[in-house]
Amino acid sequence: MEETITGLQIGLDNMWLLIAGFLVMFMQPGFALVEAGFTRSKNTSNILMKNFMDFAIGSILYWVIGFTLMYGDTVGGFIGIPDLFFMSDGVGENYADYSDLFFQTVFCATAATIVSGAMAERTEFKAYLIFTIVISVFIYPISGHWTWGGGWLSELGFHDFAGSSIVHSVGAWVGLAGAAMIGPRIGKYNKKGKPNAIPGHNLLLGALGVFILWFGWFGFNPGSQLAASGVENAVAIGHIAVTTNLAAAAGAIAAMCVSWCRFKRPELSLTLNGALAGLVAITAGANVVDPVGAVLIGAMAGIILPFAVEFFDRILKVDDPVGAISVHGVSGAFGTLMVGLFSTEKGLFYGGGWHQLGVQAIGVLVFFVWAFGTGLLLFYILKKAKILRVSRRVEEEGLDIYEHGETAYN
Amino acid sequence: MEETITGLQIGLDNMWLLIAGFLVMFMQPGFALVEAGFTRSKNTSNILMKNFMDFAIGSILYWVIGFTLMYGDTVGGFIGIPDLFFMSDGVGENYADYSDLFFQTVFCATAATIVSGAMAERTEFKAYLIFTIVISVFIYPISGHWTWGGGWLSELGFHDFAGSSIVHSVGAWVGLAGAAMIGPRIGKYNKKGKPNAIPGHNLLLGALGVFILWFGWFGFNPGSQLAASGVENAVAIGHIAVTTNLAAAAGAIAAMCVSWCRFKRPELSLTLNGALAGLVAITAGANVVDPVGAVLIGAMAGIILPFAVEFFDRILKVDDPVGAISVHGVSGAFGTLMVGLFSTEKGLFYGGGWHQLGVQAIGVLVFFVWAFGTGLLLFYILKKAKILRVSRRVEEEGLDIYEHGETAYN
Amino acid sequence: MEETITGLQIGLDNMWLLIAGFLVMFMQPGFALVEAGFTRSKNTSNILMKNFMDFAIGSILYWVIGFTLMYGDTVGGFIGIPDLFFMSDGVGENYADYSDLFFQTVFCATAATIVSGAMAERTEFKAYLIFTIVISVFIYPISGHWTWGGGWLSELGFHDFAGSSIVHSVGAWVGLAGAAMIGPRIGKYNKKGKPNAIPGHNLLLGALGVFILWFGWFGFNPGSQLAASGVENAVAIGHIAVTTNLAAAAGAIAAMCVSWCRFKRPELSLTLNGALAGLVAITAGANVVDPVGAVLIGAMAGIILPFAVEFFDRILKVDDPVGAISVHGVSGAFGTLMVGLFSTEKGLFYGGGWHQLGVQAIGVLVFFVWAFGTGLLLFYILKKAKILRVSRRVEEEGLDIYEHGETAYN
Amino acid sequence: MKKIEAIIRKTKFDEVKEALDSIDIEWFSYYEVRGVGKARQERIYRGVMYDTSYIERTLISLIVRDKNTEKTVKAIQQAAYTGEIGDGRIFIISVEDAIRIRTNERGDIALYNAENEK
Amino acid sequence: MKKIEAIIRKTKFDEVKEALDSIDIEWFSYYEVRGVGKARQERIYRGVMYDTSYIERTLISLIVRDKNTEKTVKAIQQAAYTGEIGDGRIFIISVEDAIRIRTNERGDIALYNAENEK
Amino acid sequence: MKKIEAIIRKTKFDEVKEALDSIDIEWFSYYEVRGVGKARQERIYRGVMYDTSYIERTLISLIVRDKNTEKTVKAIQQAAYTGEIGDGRIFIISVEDAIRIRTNERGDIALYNAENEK
Ligand SMILES: Nc1ncnc2c1ncn2[C@@H]1O[C@H](COP(=O)(O)OP(=O)(O)O)[C@@H](O)[C@H]1O
Ligand SMILES: Nc1ncnc2c1ncn2[C@@H]1O[C@H](COP(=O)(O)OP(=O)(O)O)[C@@H](O)[C@H]1O
Ligand SMILES: Nc1ncnc2c1ncn2[C@@H]1O[C@H](COP(=O)(O)OP(=O)(O)O)[C@@H](O)[C@H]1O
Repeated sequence: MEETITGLQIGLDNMWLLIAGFLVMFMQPGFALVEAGFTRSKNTSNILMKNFMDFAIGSILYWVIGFTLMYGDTVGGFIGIPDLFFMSDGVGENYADYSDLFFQTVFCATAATIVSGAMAERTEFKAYLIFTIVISVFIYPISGHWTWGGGWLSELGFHDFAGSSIVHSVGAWVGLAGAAMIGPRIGKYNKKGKPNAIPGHNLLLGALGVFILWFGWFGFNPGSQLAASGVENAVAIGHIAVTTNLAAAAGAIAAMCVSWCRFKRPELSLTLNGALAGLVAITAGANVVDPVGAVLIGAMAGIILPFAVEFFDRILKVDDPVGAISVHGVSGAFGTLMVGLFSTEKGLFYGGGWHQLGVQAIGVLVFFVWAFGTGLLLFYILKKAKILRVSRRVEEEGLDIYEHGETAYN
Repeated sequence: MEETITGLQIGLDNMWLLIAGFLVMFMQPGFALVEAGFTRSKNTSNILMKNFMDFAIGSILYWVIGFTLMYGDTVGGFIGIPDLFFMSDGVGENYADYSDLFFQTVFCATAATIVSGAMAERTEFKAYLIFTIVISVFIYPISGHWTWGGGWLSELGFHDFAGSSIVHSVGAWVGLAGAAMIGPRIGKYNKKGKPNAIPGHNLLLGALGVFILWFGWFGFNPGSQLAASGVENAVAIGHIAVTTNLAAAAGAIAAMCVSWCRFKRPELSLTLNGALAGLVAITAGANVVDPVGAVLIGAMAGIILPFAVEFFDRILKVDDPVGAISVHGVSGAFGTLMVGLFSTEKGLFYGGGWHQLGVQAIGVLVFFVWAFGTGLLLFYILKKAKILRVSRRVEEEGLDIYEHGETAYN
Repeated sequence: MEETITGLQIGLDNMWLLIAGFLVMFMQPGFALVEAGFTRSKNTSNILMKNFMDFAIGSILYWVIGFTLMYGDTVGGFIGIPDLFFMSDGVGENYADYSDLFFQTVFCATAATIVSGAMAERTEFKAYLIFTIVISVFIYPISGHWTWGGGWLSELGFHDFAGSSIVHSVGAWVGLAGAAMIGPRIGKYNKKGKPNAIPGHNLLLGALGVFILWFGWFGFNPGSQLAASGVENAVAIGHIAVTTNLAAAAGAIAAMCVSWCRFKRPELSLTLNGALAGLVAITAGANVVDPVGAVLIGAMAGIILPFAVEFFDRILKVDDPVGAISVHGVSGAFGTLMVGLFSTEKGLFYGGGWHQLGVQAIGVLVFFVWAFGTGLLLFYILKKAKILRVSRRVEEEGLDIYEHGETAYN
Repeated sequence: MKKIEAIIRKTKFDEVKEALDSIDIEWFSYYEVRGVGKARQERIYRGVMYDTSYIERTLISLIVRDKNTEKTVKAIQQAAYTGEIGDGRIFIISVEDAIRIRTNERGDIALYNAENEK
Repeated sequence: MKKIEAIIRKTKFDEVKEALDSIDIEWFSYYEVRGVGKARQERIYRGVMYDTSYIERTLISLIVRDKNTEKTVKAIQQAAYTGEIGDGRIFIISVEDAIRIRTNERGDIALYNAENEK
Repeated sequence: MKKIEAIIRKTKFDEVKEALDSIDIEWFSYYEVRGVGKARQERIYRGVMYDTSYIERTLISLIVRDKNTEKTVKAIQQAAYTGEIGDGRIFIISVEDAIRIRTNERGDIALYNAENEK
């Protein structure tokens, strides 16, 4: 009977992990729709292809090596010992090893897909495949090992519950390196260096994508509890669902208010981005902040977002067609930091002192240096190899026709 | 061990509630797509913005006050004692308090979103925000308290399992008040008062929305069992899934047949509405009617629907662009009544006598008076304040450009 | 207490089955989007209508008779004893009878929906309704009985875990019969018999559909384990989720590579079909092949796919607008066969000898003969009755206007 | 025969159509064009404000017999008028010949039923 | 030079294109227009029946040298013909000059390769 | 008055617009057309390779006073030029009259502010 009960508990936790994984997998079409909707119709096939391939390639490679590199026995806290072609019909304390692999795979794919948004509409498809590979087998698993793999950052006490930094920022900082290296789209800046608006071709699909992401996030965050059985876990996942939802809502409302104040109109595209910013920001602390903290974190992320977008657009002149760098990078870093303030256990505002905030700051920095650094190197090589950017003509007439021979709309 | 078992049971029920809640949350893009698809492309950004905001604002406000107003300790069966900024890491018999909050929040957002459909394409965005607030903190929680909160209607024996009346009708009757008060869209009626067709701009998206709603309804109805553990609950949620699905199918088929008979062609837009009508109608009795009853209720809802649409369109001349009043209001009321006939426990057709039917009728009436009444008052004030309807020019050229400065398609 | 534990186990398995069923139900919009996206905009309403109706009619009829015909007590292993209007509040070892009905219903609807893809853009709506009925109450339940119903094929040791043959091939072979009988669309072949490309009108929606199908497949395959409690089931469903995902990924990558080699460009439409081919192929053996086997099966399915498409297009000159015959028929048969090679228990490559392969081949053949045979008969009758194909004018100007009086885009 | 090309506000289309109908001009073609000019609309996109350089307009193209030219122009001008900037323009171009595909009739007669009169 | 504007059924486009091809007219432009006229299509939407006031048509616009006008008109007329109401019309308008952007050639010569002949 | 119809590459539109702006031609209309011709694009769809028979182009339609015709043509020709096959063509058609709907002015004066000068 003891055994039956263990079987039930494992059955329950395992099922939770898988269903959460399915939801995270479903974020892929969400990303695809956001990206496609926020760009021009002449590049839609290309964007879909990229999103398809990053999930497909990521799934294969993360199984081949990424997973064990990230979660294998640690070598000094810096890297896991890889074990090729992971295969194990074993079961851990809460779930089957394969369920674990699946859940981690979909997280890896999320990181890879973020990059593509920042570099949309001008990157060669080949280059895209190459950097997807590098991210899936190298950049993401290694820094992932430092935290979730039990490496040195987790030793320090760094708290990033579901991956504000580990997943989102990493993707975004690589994207920042890429977008900076590849340069802006033709026509993005006029002769005086002022940015032009290049409106997305279908905001409805963009909005559908954001809704899908919001939905999938209930796998991303509550799923990261990795268990559902027992009162404690039950309370935890309910808590996380609430904080996640409130932060997203607050982010959307805050971004809308900002756009209303600054541009006299409540703007859809910023509001959509605001909801995502709230979601990314809460991801680090969803389990340790209370609802009030969640609303505040979400709202601040939503307020910061438009300024971050402008900062990259106008000051740094990095052309990020879908705002991925601001949404995932800035918000991710911000959310990670906020754990140091709002964590009900160790946060500054709850009497936890400065320690946690310091650790969070270190983490944020480490991820920036790692992801932006390796990203720069990677894209520098691709640029030198002349396979980073499509030719002027291809960019002007659309990547769909030249790179794929197929337009999305006929 | 006793404890472990309780932990498992709570884990299971809690997980069920959360997953069901996720599915209900996912109905939001369903509603957004139906509304956007059934209206004109010049107002798409506006509709998306509205749907986004009602979910975001509803999520925040229901947490701030709505939840406890609805489920707090009752004051004479009429209202709960509110407790601001709900926060509790407690756990009930079946699920965590936060899971409960989450599940109830997404129901509230459903009610709010229905209103916007009936008033689409001519309402000022500001007015929309205001009535979303009023519905989320006042209209829905209070009448919700009368039933689900343990108030006087539930004392009477009123049965509305998952909210045919409590959620859907309430939303629709407020929408009816709004649509009547704001008047028809320009061009909806010709000089002789005959209605013109104003076809939706993208029925494909409308159909996708209906499919998503159908999917989400498996969270709405089976989830309302609020538990999944134990043989009894297992049978119940299986039962509810079947009745829900059959009613939707019957509604779609019936509406198609009606359109085929009357217009010589099986019509997509009516069929889509028919499926929704079946879903709304079964919601009240999903757990107490058998499959035959479900098919009959769904089919009748599907048959009534086209006539209801015509009634509002031609006789009352209330312009409801997406048919929300017929789908949610008429079908919701109809389904609530049908519990009195088809309930296998207490229904007239199953030997239960007239009592239940009477109680259901009272309930239907009460919800109509409450929601339509408060709705009228609300919209009367907004109208007097001159912030209900956009100017002629804005309506003609599209709300997207003037209200949001952003068109959905570029 | 014994009882409580059984209640928990049933609660868990029952919940798993239902959630998996919801995911499979959600494949319906996936199919609808793929079909609509891969065809021309003038037939979009028609395609949506067909997909709606096959799910609605299938749901009703499978409940009325199909379910018991398939799973009722067997008559010599060939057919179940039907029991009209299935109604049972009973519970089996793992789940409620109604949950079972629901889960099986959504599988039946999948088979029916596949047919419509192969015959899109030229079939009369009436004919479509008729063959949906025949498939739901006759073709699918009977051959289903032979295997899942415990009939003669299952006695033989035929292994088709989640329905590569039972569901997908059956639908596709009926579709093949239909597409052959109805003939190609006007303009598909030029005077010299060379096929013309008739590009789909919205590949973005097609891609969204494929993503949704991929997501839904996590209900289709892991759900077919029919249980989630206990270590064994936990490992199994984790395993199945991984093999399913890897095969899909491999299929997409392989199809992309083929198109890159042959046409010098990585093509979106083939890649999308490749992912589906991988999914269909792994469905038969998802629980008995290991990840390496899954990648190989998926990759081969992805490689075969473009050639299968060409074979039907150029050699047989069967016009299959969405590639349903290749994706579901060829891949389904292929995947069924591969169980004989890659099954870690009985497969040839794993030392299991030739036996299983032989049995699989028999199964593949049986399903082809049954589905293609009954399909031919069915469509022959419809053709003679002159209700199979729309008139030239209707086909040229679009089925939406003439058959439904409603265009999808306005 | 004259070709009348009227570039009007999209929102005025129904009124113009009715006006044409009332003078028995029942045949015409129209399509959407984008008008570049001084009338602009302010837009925002992800925090960048910009002016659309174009405004969507409807172009009505209509071939009439010479004697109907003036009344047609007048009807359009009156129906499309709002008085605000952006009402549009009407251009008149001479047409040499017209052929009705169904009957192969040429010249004015090809427009007859198009103007619904003898 | 003449401009030939042919408003035809959408479904006849491929045939017209082939017909033009066979008389060596390989260059032309076309776009979708909506034709208002007597031919209507009955539609329903959520239970309201209505007639579309327009039918979607294809407008072919084609500039040819004077001497090719007649044969072009004939080719279009024959290929677009069905005999049922709604076959459309062809209009001929005089063109003063043509410039080929790539070569800056003017006049008939700018149409030469457009008609694929010396 | 002349009507100038320029069929140009879609990607050259912004440059042409600027060129027109710089010679004070601030009013024009444009729309998308499909150009059939020798320039083709290779496409694939589900394993079938085919050539698009058309290429999407932008048609600029612009009515100017006679004296501005030449400079307008020149501006467009230079801005739309790439030297590769497919640069497009410009056609000039005579216009009889123009009416400004808002003011009911006719003739050259209806184009005045369109060319932003006295
Ligand atoms: N010379 C022209 N050539 C082509 N189109 C023109 C011309 N002048 C005006 N238009 C069209 O008419 C529309 C503008 O009319 P407009 O000049 O704004 O009216 P108003 O006379 O009231 O100022 C423009 O958007 C453009 O589409
Ligand atoms: N005078 C006209 N001006 C502009 N377009 C016209 C005119 N007459 C006909 N058309 C176009 O041609 C199409 C109709 O041709 P139609 O008159 O129906 O053919 P038929 O001669 O067979 O009756 C209309 O839809 C409209 O687009
Ligand atoms: N005679 C014509 N009538 C109408 N459109 C034409 C004509 N000739 C060319 N075009 C348009 O111009 C475009 C092609 O210009 P093109 O001939 O390719 O340039 P180039 O002179 O460099 O070869 C075609 O796609 C078509 O849209």
